[in-house]
Amino acid sequence: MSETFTLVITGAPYSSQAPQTALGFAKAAVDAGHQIDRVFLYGDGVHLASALCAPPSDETHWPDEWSRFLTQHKIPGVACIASALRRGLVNETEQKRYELPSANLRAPFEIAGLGEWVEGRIKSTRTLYFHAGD
Amino acid sequence: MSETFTLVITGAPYSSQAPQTALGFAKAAVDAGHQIDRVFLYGDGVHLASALCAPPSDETHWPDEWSRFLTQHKIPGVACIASALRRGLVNETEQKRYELPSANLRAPFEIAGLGEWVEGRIKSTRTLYFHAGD
Amino acid sequence: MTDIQTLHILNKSPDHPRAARCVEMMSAEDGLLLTGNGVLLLARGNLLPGASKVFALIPDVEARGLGDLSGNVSSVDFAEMVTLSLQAQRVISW
Amino acid sequence: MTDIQTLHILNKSPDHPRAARCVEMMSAEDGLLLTGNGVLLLARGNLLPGASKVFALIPDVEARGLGDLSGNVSSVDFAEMVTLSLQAQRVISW
Amino acid sequence: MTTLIMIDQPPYGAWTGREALDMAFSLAAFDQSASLLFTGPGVNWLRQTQHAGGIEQKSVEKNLTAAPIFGMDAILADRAACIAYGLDEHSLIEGVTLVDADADLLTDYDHTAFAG
Amino acid sequence: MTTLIMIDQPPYGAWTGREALDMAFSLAAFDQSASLLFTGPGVNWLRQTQHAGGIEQKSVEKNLTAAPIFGMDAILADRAACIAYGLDEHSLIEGVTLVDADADLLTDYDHTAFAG
Repeated sequence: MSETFTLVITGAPYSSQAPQTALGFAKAAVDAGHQIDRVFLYGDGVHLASALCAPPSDETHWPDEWSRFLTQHKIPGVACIASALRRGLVNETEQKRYELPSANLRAPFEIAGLGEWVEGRIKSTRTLYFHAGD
Repeated sequence: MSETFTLVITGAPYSSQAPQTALGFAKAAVDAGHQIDRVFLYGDGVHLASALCAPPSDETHWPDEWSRFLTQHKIPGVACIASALRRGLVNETEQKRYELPSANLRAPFEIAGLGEWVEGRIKSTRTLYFHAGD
Repeated sequence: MTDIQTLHILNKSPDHPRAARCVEMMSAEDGLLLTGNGVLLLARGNLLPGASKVFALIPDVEARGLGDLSGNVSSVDFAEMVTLSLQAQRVISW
Repeated sequence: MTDIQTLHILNKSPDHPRAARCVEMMSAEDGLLLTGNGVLLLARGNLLPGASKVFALIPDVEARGLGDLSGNVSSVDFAEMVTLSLQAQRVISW
Repeated sequence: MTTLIMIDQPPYGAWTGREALDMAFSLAAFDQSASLLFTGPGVNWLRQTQHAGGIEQKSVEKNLTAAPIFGMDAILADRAACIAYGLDEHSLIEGVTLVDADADLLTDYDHTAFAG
Repeated sequence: MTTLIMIDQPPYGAWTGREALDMAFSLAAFDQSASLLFTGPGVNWLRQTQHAGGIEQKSVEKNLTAAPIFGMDAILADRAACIAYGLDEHSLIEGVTLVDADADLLTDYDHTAFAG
């Protein structure tokens, strides 16, 4: 039976293992025929949507891996607007609104409010969280 | 007697209190006639050098406060290059080298290696660390 | 796999206060899935919850050199993690 | 202020494992300066190191509503924190 | 559908507690049932007379006492954690219900989440 | 001038341990005396046969065993933490010295630091 998931990532790449564990879970869910309703980035998790990460070439590029996965499966990736603005993650709309020197949001991620999380929480069979460890 | 300090900030603004406590310490040190040799951002602390933070207008803008303090007192602010590249903080040089869509490093912060920390550690009377709490 | 009331997913080491709270708040009908640094609980066998089913995510176990699992612990891959999360009545990510 | 061998600066709550380790690794000649969430140690008086001098950063104490300090604890401002960090032979930020 | 948001980190040192509050208020704003549970050092969010101006942050006392108005079901605090941190009816803000944070409590909610 | 870099966080879950190693190697590269002390769950960095390929990270076993070549003074591990995590001479990587992490140890170094 096909089920739906909302995944919430609150840990940043290159600081926590959260984006990595979440991607392993997401791929397995899709492989099993389930649907990822949306991926919601909250707190420090918004850094996963950065277009400016340049990890060493022998390390996995997690923002890149996530972007490709979301695009391939047409899954919405949403960064919480309050978390993103505080932490310096902006698209061109927010760049203009706050008169910032540049934008750094990576496609296909979008910026939206916590309502996206509430909606996912209501609609999906399961909402799972991927937090930073220790 | 005038002494010198190297301050190392490893906690990010809007995630930890580290940049805030460090600024309180730095201002008190300068007021007491001491010198801040340099401020070194390491790990998640590099996010303090972001030019794109837009916190709510009723919250303190920590990157802005730190920039003004460093400029006013001509104190070098250095973000560790390895930490910065992994976490999506780049100046125009790194933007070009890694073919990234934009740059987001805030003046007067610069990007350099851990050697800056070692040098500060050797030269300064005291090297203090401001980590994330819990 | 049998029924699980609540699946507790723990990704913190046994020294993290949330690990102790997670184990405290489990009932005998619950399952515990160790991921990330949570798998280090396997090296502290006396802290494992006695009454509940315990699972550990294979890549995290192998990364930390804990291949020899105790007899009461089942290793799972991501596909089994997905199945477990749907079988349980609810999931809590600690 | 008298001599301090090592000044330990603690900004974690008493529940954080680093708080316990910090107190364990202190000697009677050391000083403890509580900042950030470290000031919550004042609400857990029995965990305070008995033998050592204890200081707490005023703005952090006030933010957490812990104005009534125990008798053995000195409140300090940032200027005094700077002085303490220079008086001690070494400083460790936990 | 009922949600329990757990806060186990102390106030002001990190942003997760504040972001957990935002989650609970957001659920309430969408007419979803939501409660808050404070455990461990997280109970220190509930202490009276926090003066956070000196660290340039905002106290959340007002937000929490207004929680019922915004449709929040309950503000719960773990009894043992309150005792450990010297919090009683005289030092806790109003509107807090003391509970034992155990397995039984969790079964009262469809969903339990942390902000980070 | 001697520096002790302390690592009290377990491997792979966070980047601070790795960044602490970078600090120690950097000191050694500038001919500064540096030692590493693993405490608490941090001692798990020192377990033999870590296979981190499955989580797309690199094991640090090779880096650590090469530490003396790069000029590192010593790799120390807290005895009590090793016992707690079931680590003994058979399961620890080579070149580790067991110590009691106490006040006396700290006075042997001019400077002690964490990476985060």
